[in-house]
Amino acid sequence: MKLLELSFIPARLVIQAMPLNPGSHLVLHAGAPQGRNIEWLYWSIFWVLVAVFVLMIAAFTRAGARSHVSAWKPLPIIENDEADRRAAWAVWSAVGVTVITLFVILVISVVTGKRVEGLTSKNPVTVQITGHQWWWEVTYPNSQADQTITTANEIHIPINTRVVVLTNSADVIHSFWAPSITGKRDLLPGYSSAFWFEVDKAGIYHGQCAEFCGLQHAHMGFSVIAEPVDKFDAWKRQQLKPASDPSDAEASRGRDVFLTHACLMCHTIRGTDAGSRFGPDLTHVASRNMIAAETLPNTAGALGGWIVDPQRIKPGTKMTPNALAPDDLQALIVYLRSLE
Amino acid sequence: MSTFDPPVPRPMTLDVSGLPSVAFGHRNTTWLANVFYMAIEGMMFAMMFATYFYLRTRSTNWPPGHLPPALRYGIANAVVFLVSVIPARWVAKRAPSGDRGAIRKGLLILALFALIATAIRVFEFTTLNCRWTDDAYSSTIWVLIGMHSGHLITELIETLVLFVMSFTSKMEGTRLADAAINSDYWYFVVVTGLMIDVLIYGTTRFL
Amino acid sequence: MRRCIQFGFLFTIALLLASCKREDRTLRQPPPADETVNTIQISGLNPGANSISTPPNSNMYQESAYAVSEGQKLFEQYNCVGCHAHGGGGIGPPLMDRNWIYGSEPGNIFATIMQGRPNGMPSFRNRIPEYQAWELAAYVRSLAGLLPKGVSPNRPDEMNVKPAESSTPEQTPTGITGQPEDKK
Amino acid sequence: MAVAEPIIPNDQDTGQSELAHRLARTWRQSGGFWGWFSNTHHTDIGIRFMVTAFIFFLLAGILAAMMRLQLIRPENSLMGPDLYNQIFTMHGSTMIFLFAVPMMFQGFGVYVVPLMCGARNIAFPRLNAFSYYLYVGGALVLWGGLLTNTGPDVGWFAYVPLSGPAYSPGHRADIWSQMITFTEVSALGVAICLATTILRHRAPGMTLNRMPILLWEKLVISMMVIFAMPAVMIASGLLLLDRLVGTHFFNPAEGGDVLLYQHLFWFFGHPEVYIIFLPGAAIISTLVECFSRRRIFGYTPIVVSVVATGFVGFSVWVHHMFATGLPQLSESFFTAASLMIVIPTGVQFFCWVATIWNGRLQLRLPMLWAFGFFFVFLIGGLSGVMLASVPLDLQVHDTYFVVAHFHYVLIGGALFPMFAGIYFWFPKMTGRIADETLGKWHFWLFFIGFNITFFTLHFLGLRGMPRRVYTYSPDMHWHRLNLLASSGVIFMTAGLLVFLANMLRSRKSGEIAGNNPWGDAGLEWSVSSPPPAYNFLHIPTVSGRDPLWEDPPDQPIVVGLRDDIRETLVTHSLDADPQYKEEDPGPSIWPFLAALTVSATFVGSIFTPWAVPIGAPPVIVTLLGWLWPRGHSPAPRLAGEL
Repeated sequence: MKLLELSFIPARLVIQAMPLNPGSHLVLHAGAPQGRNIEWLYWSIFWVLVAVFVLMIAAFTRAGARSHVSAWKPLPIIENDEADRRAAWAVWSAVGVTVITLFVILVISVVTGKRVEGLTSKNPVTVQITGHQWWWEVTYPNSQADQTITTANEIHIPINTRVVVLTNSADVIHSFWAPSITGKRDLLPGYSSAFWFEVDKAGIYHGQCAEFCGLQHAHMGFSVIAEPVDKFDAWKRQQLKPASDPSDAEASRGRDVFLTHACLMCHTIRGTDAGSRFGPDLTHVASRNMIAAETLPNTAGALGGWIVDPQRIKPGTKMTPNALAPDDLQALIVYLRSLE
Repeated sequence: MSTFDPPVPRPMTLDVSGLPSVAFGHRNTTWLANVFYMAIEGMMFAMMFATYFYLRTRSTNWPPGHLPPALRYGIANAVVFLVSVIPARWVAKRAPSGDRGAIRKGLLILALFALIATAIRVFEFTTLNCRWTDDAYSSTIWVLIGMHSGHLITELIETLVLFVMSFTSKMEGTRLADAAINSDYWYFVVVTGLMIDVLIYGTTRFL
Repeated sequence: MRRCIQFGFLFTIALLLASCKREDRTLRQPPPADETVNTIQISGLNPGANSISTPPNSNMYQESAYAVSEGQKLFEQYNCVGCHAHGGGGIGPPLMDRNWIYGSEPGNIFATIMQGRPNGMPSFRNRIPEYQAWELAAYVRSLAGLLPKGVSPNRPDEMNVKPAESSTPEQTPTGITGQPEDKK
Repeated sequence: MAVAEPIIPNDQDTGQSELAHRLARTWRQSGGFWGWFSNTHHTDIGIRFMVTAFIFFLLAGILAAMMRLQLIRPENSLMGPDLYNQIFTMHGSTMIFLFAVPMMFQGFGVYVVPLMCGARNIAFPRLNAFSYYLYVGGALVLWGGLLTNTGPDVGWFAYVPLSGPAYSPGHRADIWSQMITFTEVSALGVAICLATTILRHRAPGMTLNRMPILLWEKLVISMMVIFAMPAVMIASGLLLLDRLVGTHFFNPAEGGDVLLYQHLFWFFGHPEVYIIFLPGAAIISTLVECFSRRRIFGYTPIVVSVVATGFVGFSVWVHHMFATGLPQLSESFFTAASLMIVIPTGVQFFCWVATIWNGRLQLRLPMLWAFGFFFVFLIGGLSGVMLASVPLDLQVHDTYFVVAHFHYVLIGGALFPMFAGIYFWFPKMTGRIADETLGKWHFWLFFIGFNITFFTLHFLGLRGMPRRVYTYSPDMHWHRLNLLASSGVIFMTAGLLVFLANMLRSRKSGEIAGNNPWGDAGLEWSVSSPPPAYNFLHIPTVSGRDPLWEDPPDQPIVVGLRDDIRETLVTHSLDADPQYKEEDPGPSIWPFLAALTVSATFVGSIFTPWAVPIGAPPVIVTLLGWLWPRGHSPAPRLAGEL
């Protein structure tokens, strides 16, 4: 009985290892039409390959079993032309089947590829994504400068609307990849390219940089937040506003801390003097779920830890440590968390 | 050992004692190795040519913000290269005879040509109208011509070594074949040199 | 064969001894050492060829290619180029030449950055952390060829406006008097 | 020369005859400390290549174990990103450049090919020795770098701009680029030696049509090396120039281009995969034939497949770059080409099945490893079909799925055949057979451990884990799979320890092998184990593809080569007719000295461009010392020869 239980452990491990949380960060549980197409392609090719695998292993096993002799010393050489003629027939059939199989795979792959890459629309949502070491700058460009939204790491999009992503990189090569939506696209310095996607189920889709980009490649996440159009529009309106003025004394002190310390050397808060574009735009930082490129939850504690000692959390990050007095830190956190 | 048949004496033999101990032309193993070597170097040049044309597609003006390299020394060197084929061919033809005096003369003339080409090359560097640190175009031009200069100098040294050797009794047998193979390598240097001339002096004007 | 192993062993030891600070990447900076800050502060405005002694822990910035390269990026990011251009000078004095009004020692440059100087050089105290000032100081020294070649940056991925720091010839720093600096 | 004595065939060479004594004296390698460095005999250099490469395999394996230890749980603090990046770069670079190619191409090639050709030595033995020392130089540079905290940290393909001057300060990436120069020059040198040996030193009668498949594959691989390696030398060379003298090849702001590097690198990088896999396939073809006790089925299709692989291998490089967003037409073309290359590999697999099917399988230890290869490489090949499809590749590219894929391909295609080959030729190298029981323990431990580790990685990739991350968040639910993957390392380590024990033990006390313990057909089995310094008492002639199986008992042997100088026979490239006699240059310290001066120049050029002009004169002097003819008086030339 004990043995039986023991034998379950590996199976249980595998099951536990794969709790299904569709729509977050899985190639095989896509939340978007393109991802589902790829998923279909995956399973189609997968089962073909499983069949090939089984046949090949069966062939090797059968061949080995039928011709196996247990003699130890080298046996004399045999020849059997008749058997070889049959084998030739079998081999050439197998080659034929291989060619046909590969052709089928080529066709379904190219067709799926067309379907995945062929998305276009006259009236898309345009998102400009710029890769930085190690965060994502997200811009919703508009011909009017004051209608342009700049945020970081969290990409809000309306569902059932085609999105065109314009890519660029500020430094090295990064790769934009949200596995539950569609395949990845490299962000190459010196190249501006575009790709399209669409999400039809509301939810938060996680993504991560997929091209090695230096020390903090591991902590370069982002998320795509797909929401109904009205919620998206509301978000957009909110983002277009400059930062709200501090409502109480502590937040006001926090703003002073922000403007008299290292913060303003890198960050922008629209509506204040802080206007440096080197780090993420913090105008509406409190509206984000996560900070530090999806490394920490956007809570007061995590924010404080990040401000004081970011190099412990992301060694090598460009964010500098800030030895603030406890009161100042507290005020700064209150202020930042008021930037809805 | 043997689980096999008992050893059988083998009376039949293939006697090769009458074969020569040196071969010229494509039968020589060093000739074959030299072909492989030229294939490797040729691939390197091909990759640099590809780099040149690839970078061309990334720029609207060509040359980007420079004057094209001045023609004089390029054309002079092209002429030197073309004429130098004559002594190279002559050495290759005379090498199998083992006539050390003739080979010496041929190698000397070939070395002189290589020396003149190297000297002109020094002036070529001064008239490229760019520095390698300027931009990708300039870097490519410099590396192309620099790579070729490396080959030119190698060939010059090799020819001089063979020339010195031709004064000694060592210049016999397979060394004679080496002298002929040296000419093959010179052809390679000439051909790549002319191609680079077309790239540097031609395509910068017409591409 | 035994001698081969002995040779290999000696070779390894030699390598380890030769290993230098050039490749150090100190990602979590040591906390600022208070007394050194104070020393520098006390010395105050100090034009001329008097060098301010450099606290020993700042050597890790002068000797690390990573720190100098970070300094190079900060030089751009904090808009030092706005006044000093890429070392050639403009509103502010050039940094590539041999004239150092306030001294060329890392400690002097650190003090200049942190305290500011008359005629336009702002103070960056409280604006940038100390380690970044040291990194900037190291980079500024590389502009004048005062750092070893292996540590100085090579060309950046930018427009080519000046030779790379690693190919800048080393110069003998002088004060405003034109006399070589005396070093402490 | 004395011709009066009776002619003794090779398979009866006991080293006792007078001819054997004379040949042994003529072909002797000098002893002592410097003698070790002047050795130019291919069996010695081949074994050195193998042993050195295996040492680096173990070192890179230790790095792999460290990585698995770091990833064993989320947010592990065993090492930071700085060290982890160096370690995974070193692991990849070492495995590819210091282990896989030097072991599979250089090691096995240099040892086996001249013996299989029936030659006394490899062509250009000094170039061969030079290549070995240069390879060691490159290896020491790379690992010296890691020991001095200068280990490259930019990934084994060192993409610009991350590896460029702006984002990789210091000399870490320079070390990587210069290591490429070392190892590629080494591989190119050996490629020239092997291709010339195969084309010009085959035994009379061994026409192209009768060449063993292993020789065909080595010839194709040599050609692939010759045409692929220059691309990576240009790539790493341009990178070095960008980093050291300020050129702008990869600087987008000045007309440079970051994709250019990727094209140059992968134009080499994909053929490289076949340069690593084809030697494995060559070993498998040899073993399948030997242990099925019959001629290989489908000699011609296999040879055609290998040649086709050599060609098609050059037209698939872009499938490493699908994610860069290329035009759709070129994507489709490269998908088709990448799928097409499955066909030749498929043909080889089918022919192996057919050979076993109609043979009499003797499942000796090397063949067990061959079966391991079938299983593992098949999985790798099939997941490769998925990667050829652009939409799927865009999903799993640069994830652990790809990591799993190429470990199945490379460990399946190189490491399993390597162990098979080592167990197979171990008797030839040492005169003793490796212990079969220990070998089986080794196999099963390694096989199980390998599959635990690497099969699991497929799932991690599908669950979105990118490669080259030094840590991950517990929220991603990757930790259990990572733990499982890491646990396989224990089995693999145990297997390797058993292997080492087996090698050390069997070398001293294994069963005596005799000339031909497996009853194989290759010419290398007709001489004593280990072979004498002159390889063959008489150069053999052959009349079929499987010389020892089908040659008649009175097959002629070559006589008339001088035994007082190191004379070798050169034959025609196609029909292997004797053409002329060439003298082997013999042992020399100069290749070693040349490698030293070249290494010093290469290393010095990282630190100052002046190293090139300063290093050039010593390099020229050592090359002159190497090539300057000396020694015995000129051999008397035959009348009318000149």
